[in-house]
Amino acid sequence: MKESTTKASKPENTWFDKPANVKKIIVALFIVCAMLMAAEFFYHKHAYFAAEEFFGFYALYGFIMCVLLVLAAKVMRVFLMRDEDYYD
Amino acid sequence: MTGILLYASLLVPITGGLLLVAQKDSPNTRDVISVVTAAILFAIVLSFYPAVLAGDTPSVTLAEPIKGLGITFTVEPLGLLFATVASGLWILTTIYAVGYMRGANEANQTRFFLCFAISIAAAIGIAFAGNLLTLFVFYEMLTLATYPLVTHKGNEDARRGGRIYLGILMGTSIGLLLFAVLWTYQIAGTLDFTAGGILEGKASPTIALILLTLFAFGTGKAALMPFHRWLPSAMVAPTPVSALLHAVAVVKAGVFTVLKISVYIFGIDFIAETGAGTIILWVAAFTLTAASLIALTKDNLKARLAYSTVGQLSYVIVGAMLANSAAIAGAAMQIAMHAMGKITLFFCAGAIYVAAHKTEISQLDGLGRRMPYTFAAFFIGSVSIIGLPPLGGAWSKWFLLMGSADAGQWILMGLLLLSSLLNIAYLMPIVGRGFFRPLPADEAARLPAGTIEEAPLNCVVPLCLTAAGCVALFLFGDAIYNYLQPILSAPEAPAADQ
Amino acid sequence: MIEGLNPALILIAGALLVPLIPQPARRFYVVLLPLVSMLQLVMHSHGTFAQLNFFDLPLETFRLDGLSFVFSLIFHIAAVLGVIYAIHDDDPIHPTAGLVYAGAAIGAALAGDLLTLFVYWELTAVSSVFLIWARRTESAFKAGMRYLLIQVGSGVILLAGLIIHFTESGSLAFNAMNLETIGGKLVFLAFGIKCAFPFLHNWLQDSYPEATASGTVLLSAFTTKLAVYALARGYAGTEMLIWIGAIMTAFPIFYAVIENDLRRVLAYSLNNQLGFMVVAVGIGTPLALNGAAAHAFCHILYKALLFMSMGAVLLRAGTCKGSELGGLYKSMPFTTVCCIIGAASISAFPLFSGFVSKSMIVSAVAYEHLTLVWLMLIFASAGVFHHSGIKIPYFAFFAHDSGIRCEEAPLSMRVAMGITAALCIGIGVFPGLLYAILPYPVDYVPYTVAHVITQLQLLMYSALAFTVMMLWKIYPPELKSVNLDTDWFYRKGATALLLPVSALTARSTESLFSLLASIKSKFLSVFEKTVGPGAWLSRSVDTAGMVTLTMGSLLIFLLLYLF
Amino acid sequence: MLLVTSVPFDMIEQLPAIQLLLTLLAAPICSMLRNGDLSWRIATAASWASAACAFAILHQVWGGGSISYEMGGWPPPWGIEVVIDELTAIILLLVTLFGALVMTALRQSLTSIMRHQRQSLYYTTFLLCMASLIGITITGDAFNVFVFLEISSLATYTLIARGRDRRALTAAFRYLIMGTIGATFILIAIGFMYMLTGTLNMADLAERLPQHHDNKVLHASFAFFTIGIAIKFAMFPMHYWLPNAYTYAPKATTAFLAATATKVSLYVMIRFIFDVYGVEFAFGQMQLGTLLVPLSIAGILVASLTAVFQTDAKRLLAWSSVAQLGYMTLGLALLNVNGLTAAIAHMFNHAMMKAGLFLAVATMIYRTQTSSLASLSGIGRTMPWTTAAFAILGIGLIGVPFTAGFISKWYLITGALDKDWLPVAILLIVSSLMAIAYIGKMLDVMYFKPAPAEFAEVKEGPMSMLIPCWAFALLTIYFGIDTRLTAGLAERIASSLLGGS
Repeated sequence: MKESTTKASKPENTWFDKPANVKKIIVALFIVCAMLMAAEFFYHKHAYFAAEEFFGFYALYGFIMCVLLVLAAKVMRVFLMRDEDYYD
Repeated sequence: MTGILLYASLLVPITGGLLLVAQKDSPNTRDVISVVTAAILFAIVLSFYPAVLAGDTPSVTLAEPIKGLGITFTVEPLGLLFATVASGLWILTTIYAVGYMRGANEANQTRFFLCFAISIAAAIGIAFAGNLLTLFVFYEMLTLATYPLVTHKGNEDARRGGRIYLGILMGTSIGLLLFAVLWTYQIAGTLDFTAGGILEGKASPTIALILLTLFAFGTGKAALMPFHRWLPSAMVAPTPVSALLHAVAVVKAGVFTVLKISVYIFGIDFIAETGAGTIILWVAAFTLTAASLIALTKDNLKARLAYSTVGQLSYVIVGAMLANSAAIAGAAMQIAMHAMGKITLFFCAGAIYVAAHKTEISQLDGLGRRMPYTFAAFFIGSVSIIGLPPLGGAWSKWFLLMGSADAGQWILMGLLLLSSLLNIAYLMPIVGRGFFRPLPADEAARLPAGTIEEAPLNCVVPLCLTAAGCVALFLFGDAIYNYLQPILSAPEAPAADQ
Repeated sequence: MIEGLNPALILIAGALLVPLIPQPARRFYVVLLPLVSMLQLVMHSHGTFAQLNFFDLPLETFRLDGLSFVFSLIFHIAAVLGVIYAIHDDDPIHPTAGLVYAGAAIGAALAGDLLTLFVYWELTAVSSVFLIWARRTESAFKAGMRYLLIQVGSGVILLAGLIIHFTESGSLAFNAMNLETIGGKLVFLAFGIKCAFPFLHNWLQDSYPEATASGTVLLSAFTTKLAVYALARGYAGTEMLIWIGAIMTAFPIFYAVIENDLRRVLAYSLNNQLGFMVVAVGIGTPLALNGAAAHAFCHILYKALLFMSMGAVLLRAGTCKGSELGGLYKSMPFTTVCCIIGAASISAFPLFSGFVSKSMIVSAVAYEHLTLVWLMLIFASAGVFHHSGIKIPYFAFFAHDSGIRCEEAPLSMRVAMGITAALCIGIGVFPGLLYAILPYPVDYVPYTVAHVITQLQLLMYSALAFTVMMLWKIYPPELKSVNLDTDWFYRKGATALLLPVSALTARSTESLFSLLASIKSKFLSVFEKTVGPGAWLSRSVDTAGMVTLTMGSLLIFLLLYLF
Repeated sequence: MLLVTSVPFDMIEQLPAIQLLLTLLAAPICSMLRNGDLSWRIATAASWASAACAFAILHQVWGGGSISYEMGGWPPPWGIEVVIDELTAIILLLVTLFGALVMTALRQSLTSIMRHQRQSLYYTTFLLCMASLIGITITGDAFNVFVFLEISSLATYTLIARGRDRRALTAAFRYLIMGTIGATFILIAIGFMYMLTGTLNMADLAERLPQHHDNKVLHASFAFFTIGIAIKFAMFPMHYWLPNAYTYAPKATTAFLAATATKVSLYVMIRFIFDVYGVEFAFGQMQLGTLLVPLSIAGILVASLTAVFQTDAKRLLAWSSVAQLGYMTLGLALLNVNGLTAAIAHMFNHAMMKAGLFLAVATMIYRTQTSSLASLSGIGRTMPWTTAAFAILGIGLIGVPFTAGFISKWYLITGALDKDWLPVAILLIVSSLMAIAYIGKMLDVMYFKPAPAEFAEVKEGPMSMLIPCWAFALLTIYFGIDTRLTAGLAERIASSLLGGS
């Protein structure tokens, strides 16, 4: 590969490398999510579908479907995954 | 004047051939004579265009060996097209051959160029034949004149190849073609190429079917399976021979013969009405598929190209057998388009042999970067053969598909399209390998990267020109189509030709 | 500006000169060329030009209208960005093939008839394969062959379709078509292959990740969007497309989740994004078609940006496998930022380009009250964020530090990424600029409170899902693997079929020939026994024998004649 | 035919006699000279002069005229009448022209095997043979036919027996026996006719025979004649004398025999059938066709196939001759214009090609001393000109266009198709393929097999042999293009023969 590519001898300590900082991000995400759920009370949805009117529909749908997506994908791996050199 | 020119078109190559034999001790003069002869011939052929475009068909009769049947030469659009292709490419091939033969240190160069000249004369004779007898005469002459070229190397391989070559071509032509010619003569009382055909109303559908089948198989040069084996066998010849004769003159003479017989002996309408082409249509369809499949299995470059030619020839036959104006246009165009494309490929194969001494496809890795012009030309030729725009080959395929759609032959259409894909499968890897695989380590070590090692200029320039020709044929496809109009519309207005 | 001159021709003719121009002049030339032709396009008046009568067929080789303008404009922009991105590379193959490819795509978009369309259609296939082969690896070579076969296959189906369409209708004009006729169906199928319809899609995931870093950037821009354009032109409002599109949005994301090669993940998400456009084309209302065009426009940019960032990673780190990457933000901060901008755009975050185009499509679906389709699109939107928005940047640049330390991307790449990122944000912030060039008048407002909040809810909660699953270690890890997809059928199935069939054909014709030869020698040996040297028919007969024979003959004659 | 214009008119009538006398007189002169070289000069001059006469005669009768001349001035039926029409003229040309060409080549060929004195005798015999063939051709008297036939046969035996190979003697002996039987049969046939009609003049016979058509004696006469003449022209299966005779005849002699003897016999057959017995009788009443067609076809196929397997060049060509004679009899039996044209044209064309081929082989033998194919290996490189001439002639024999062979084959197959005999036409095509096989086999050996060591240094043949070889080769091509003299004339003859019946 490129000669400039090297392996780091020891991990550098950048901001992201500190677990505490990562935790901060996660906490921030939780807060943002909570705020978005709260926002549900403050605007008028121009609904075209019955489902939309359900409280926090987009949030819940997004969350649930993503979990289902990942779970389904994990099941697919059982059937579809092959070695990297399968076609060679 | 046209009469004199017609004779000249036959005599010029032969005279040139004899002159160069006289000059055999000074190779430079000899080779100049070859090129000049070719140029003169091309000029003569071109000089017929004004008359033919004006709707004229100049004609002369040399002799009448059989009562009522002359050795007659007539210039008509189809023949002129073939003559133009053959004579035009002869110039380039001659230039190329000079470079190749010297580059490859071939023996007997004088004999080579002499036979070459006679072959071209024979091809011109076929192109301008005014009746079936004349055509047959020059057809045989072409077989015989090319035989020494096929066996040029003189070794056991060449002999075996030559034996198959002569055996199949002579066997089919005398065994089937001659018989069909005689039978036609007996039925129709004439063998003149006549607009709208001579058999209509004289032959029953069954006899028409048998006759056309005999004609098509009898024309061994058209390489319909199972009479295709001579073509790969003929690849033992030096590459310029393969280039001009087995990509242009000989094989095109074969399909041209079938096409001309379909148009002028049977008549397009007659074939369409009687279904006389049914058997051959499917034989040709089989051939073009099977030949492509076989080509896939060949590692020898020339062998692969030979099988490719077998397949491509069948396109012309398919067009002739479909017998509607679009299909005939496609068939006629395919003669020109394939000639230009395939000669490019053979030139490239020869250039590769001269410059790098490689004959097998598996040895071509990385060679494209060393011979960029050759491989670029090979790419262009391949795309044209496959039938993709923007190269000439696209138009012939277009018209053949139009023709099969007009005839409602959906399966055939599918096969033609499948064949295009197979063509890709056997041609494009050659380009891909050449450009994009690494050179073998020992070769890479020998020369620094980026070194260009092309064949001599005499080889490279012609192949670039023919590659450019493939592009030009795309742009001028319309002109060729308009030029062919008289034959395509002839059946509707036969009175005009009386 | 030259009236009637097709910008595609400028681009193609100019591109062919590229290999002949020495460096460093070539660097300027390759950027200038698409700019010049873009100028020609932008300055040109709308209408039909360069009409030819070829083969007695009226051809309209240059038709400029609202729809074709948007597509050819964005193709030009992509071409400029693509060549800038590759300037650091001295190999002339990229700019040459890339610009011919771009020119062909533009020519196809500007084609007013099916024959011209076919010509350019095939040219895109033939030129683009070089971008794959240019990787110069064994697997790229093979992938290129497969790609070429499928692309040309689409072309020949188009050819068959247009010929049948022509015989059925007598017209070659490329306007609205339908699925009633065989011709129409075949043309639809041809478009569908290039558009990577479900089950016809796998060439995309098969080939794009095999191309060079710069090659994939160009590849991602043209072929599929050309197909979207063709569908929008020919099959707008075809209901089947809504369902095809909906499936396209949904099912690639499952693969994207478990795919290891990040450029292949992007290829799946490309597929998913196409689904949105196809749905829009299927709806066929002005809003939907505007949405399709706008989404194609934005998509080309952000997808290019994502591929650019992954290309930079590939160039510098030498791999694009999620399982081998991580922590690259330390070495390639600029690339990381650009990648995140691209990810935000594709995920349709407000203020990024994807938002202003995708919401048009979703709204168009909503206006038609297609509940199921709508649910699928929403799901797909969440899913695309999941894999393109989060997975790509996360596994490449963050996640667990792989320890790879490399240089930042070369200047040319950074410039290209920078411009593209700026465009993504620019469109997101000033959607009016994009809306102004859409084929139909736009009175759509993307930034409503409801839009923004619902979109943020959707995205943030799927991010939440990702985070939760990562924390609980439910999320599937990146593994060295390939996943079976429809390419199995031609990579294993066809190979298993074609090679034996061709070998069999070769062998059987060969044995037919030797059968003939052996029949010949059989005959010869029979004849040799009867007429060969010394055999009974050819040996010398002695005098007595001859006389007997003669007398016998005479006797027979006499008997015959006298009695 | 410039020659003729300068000859006084009344001399033209005498030309046939002059022709005959030239050769007849030159013969004893040669025998007395005992100087091979000089004899050769005289013999060659005489034969060329008679060839010139043949040209003049042909010019005279061209277009349907005929010459009738009474020997010694007695009118027929008492005197011996000489009748010349177009058919006669072309056979005369065949005999004298090809004879003269072979004669030209003969000297070089003979010097290597014979002493001078022997040579002059040889030329004498040769001239006698030629003279008698001329006699057969021009006479209008049935008995004269027999007489000349005997003379020619005797001369031929002698020529064959001159062969160096001891087997030549056996061959000559067998030929002698068979020839004698044939001649005797013909004599018997003529005798029967004389019994019935009291005349030997062919014209008179033609006039008187029709009244005896139901007479068994005439039937017997026809049977004897058919078998007798069939032996003479070696019709299958009475051909067994021919391969040996041709193989062992010395050097260029074979060329002359192959060209002339059988053709003249065939000519006699045509004369008798059309001008004496009458077509109606021969083919109608006697069903000659039903015998001739199967035998011809069998002959063509069997002999062609046999030729394919031969390992000796001369024997191969001899077998090919048997096959080619089959073409002629088949053409005759087709009994239509095209068929008969083919028969007559092929007599001329085949004579030319086969003479040329044998001459070319003789030239090769002159250098190698053997005619086995194996020893001719690679001769294409050592004797390129001879081999090239051989190749052209061989291609002609196959019937490739632009050669004379193609023309005759064309007419023959057209004739078969005219009769709707499709299978016959197909068999003819098949036999052409066999011709490719045997000629191809020879060319393959000559051009491609490596030369045996002892012949590696062989020189090109002498000019005196090469020039006649090439004359035959060039004529083969010429008559493939300009066919007025062959097919054109033959077609007129055929129409008049058939029209006259």
